[in-house]
Amino acid sequence: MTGISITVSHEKIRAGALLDQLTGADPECGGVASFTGQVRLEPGLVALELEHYPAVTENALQAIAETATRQWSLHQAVIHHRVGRMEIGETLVFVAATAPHRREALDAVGYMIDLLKTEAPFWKQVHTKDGSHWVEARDTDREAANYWTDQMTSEDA
Amino acid sequence: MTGISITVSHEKIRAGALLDQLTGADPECGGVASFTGQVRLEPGLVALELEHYPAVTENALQAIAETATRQWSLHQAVIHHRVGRMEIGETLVFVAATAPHRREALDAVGYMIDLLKTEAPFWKQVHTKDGSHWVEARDTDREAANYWTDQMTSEDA
Amino acid sequence: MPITIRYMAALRDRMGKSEDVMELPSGITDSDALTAHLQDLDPAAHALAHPSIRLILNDAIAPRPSPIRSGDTLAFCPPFTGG
Amino acid sequence: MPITIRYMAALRDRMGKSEDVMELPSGITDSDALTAHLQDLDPAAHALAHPSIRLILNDAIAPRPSPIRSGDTLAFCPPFTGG
Repeated sequence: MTGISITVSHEKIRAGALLDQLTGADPECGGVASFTGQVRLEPGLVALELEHYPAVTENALQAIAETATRQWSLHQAVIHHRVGRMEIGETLVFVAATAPHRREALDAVGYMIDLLKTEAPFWKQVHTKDGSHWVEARDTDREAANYWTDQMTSEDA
Repeated sequence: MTGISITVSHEKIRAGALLDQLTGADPECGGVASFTGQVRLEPGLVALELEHYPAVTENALQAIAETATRQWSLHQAVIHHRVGRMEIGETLVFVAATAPHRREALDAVGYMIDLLKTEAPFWKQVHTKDGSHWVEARDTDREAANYWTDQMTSEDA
Repeated sequence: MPITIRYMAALRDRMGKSEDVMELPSGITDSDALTAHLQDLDPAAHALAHPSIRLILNDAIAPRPSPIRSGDTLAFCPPFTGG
Repeated sequence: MPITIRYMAALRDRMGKSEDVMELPSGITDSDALTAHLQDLDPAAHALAHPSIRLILNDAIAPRPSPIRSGDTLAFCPPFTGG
């Protein structure tokens, strides 16, 4: 039983309910790993607004989940990303993986969250009391994504 | 806001509800990572039975969570372990961490699940139709735990 | 057939518009040539030439430069910042 | 005062009992000496001497050997297999 579930939506993400759909569902899976990203309090931040590129974003997430599924022999891979406006503390993204063993599930989740930050077309805008600005890409995010792709390339070699 | 929550109980673990207690609760936390371990189908397995050493087990889990909290600047660390008899697909353990950044939360969860397997007094018995046997400790689990302790030692040096 | 050019996120603010629809000028066959042409029309378009800018061509992420032809939709994208 | 000795998990099956309560014999001051003494009483106790066996002494995980005295509770533990 393997499957990939990709969702990009304006609806609020219910992380616990998504996790519960994965636990206990597959008797061959020993482990379910998840990462939930939420809007963090930052000086002046009133809300975040996420924009995406319909169809292209979903396809990019699908490709990331497929690579993770192959690389770590996942049974289930889930990427659920919210778009539109959200407030501090609200869930922005939920990533999860089920696998027979814990290390595979945890690595796959790390890979998917790192890759989606730099390889899926989302743009993040910060709204403050005094106006709005677009979030700049961070070198640390590129390095995190490169860590995985370098590792995969060297394994293939 | 930091906290450690340790539970060892015969009650069923509700992973989604535990995750929901952590998401959105702390505006300074960007990420919540979790690992849910469940009873995996294995040839002949009818049920698992987990035994622990009251007080000592809880103290060992507390020490693991405290080390993780210091090492990765966690805001919340949760270890919830079930004991007694459980069936295939039921949740055996739930580990979660919240941190300002994703890598810290994910690494802390990996550390806590790896360490609790070898450093907290639990013993796992497999019940089959034909009888019962104790699960033997695995070299791979010891290596996983050593990976973290070696890394911490070299950072301290 | 026209070509549709989209400016995403911060590039939309920079260009002051989300989209241009124009006839593809003769002799322009790839995205680099188109970028240079857009700079001739509007100096603000030099932002499109920045090495960090990525392309989405007809609903797929595409390398730079990519060949283009009439009927295409080409989106200029600032670095992605999701998650 | 007696000493309480506990045999956990697979060691309980091996020893055929979960606990021994005995007066600490004179001259026995640490867990290694106690383990040797238990082997004199019952050859099955040689399993307690295996390098993988860990100790819990009075509600704390303890190194091997650990000093022991009357009134202590000492548990012999097979390698832990939780999670």
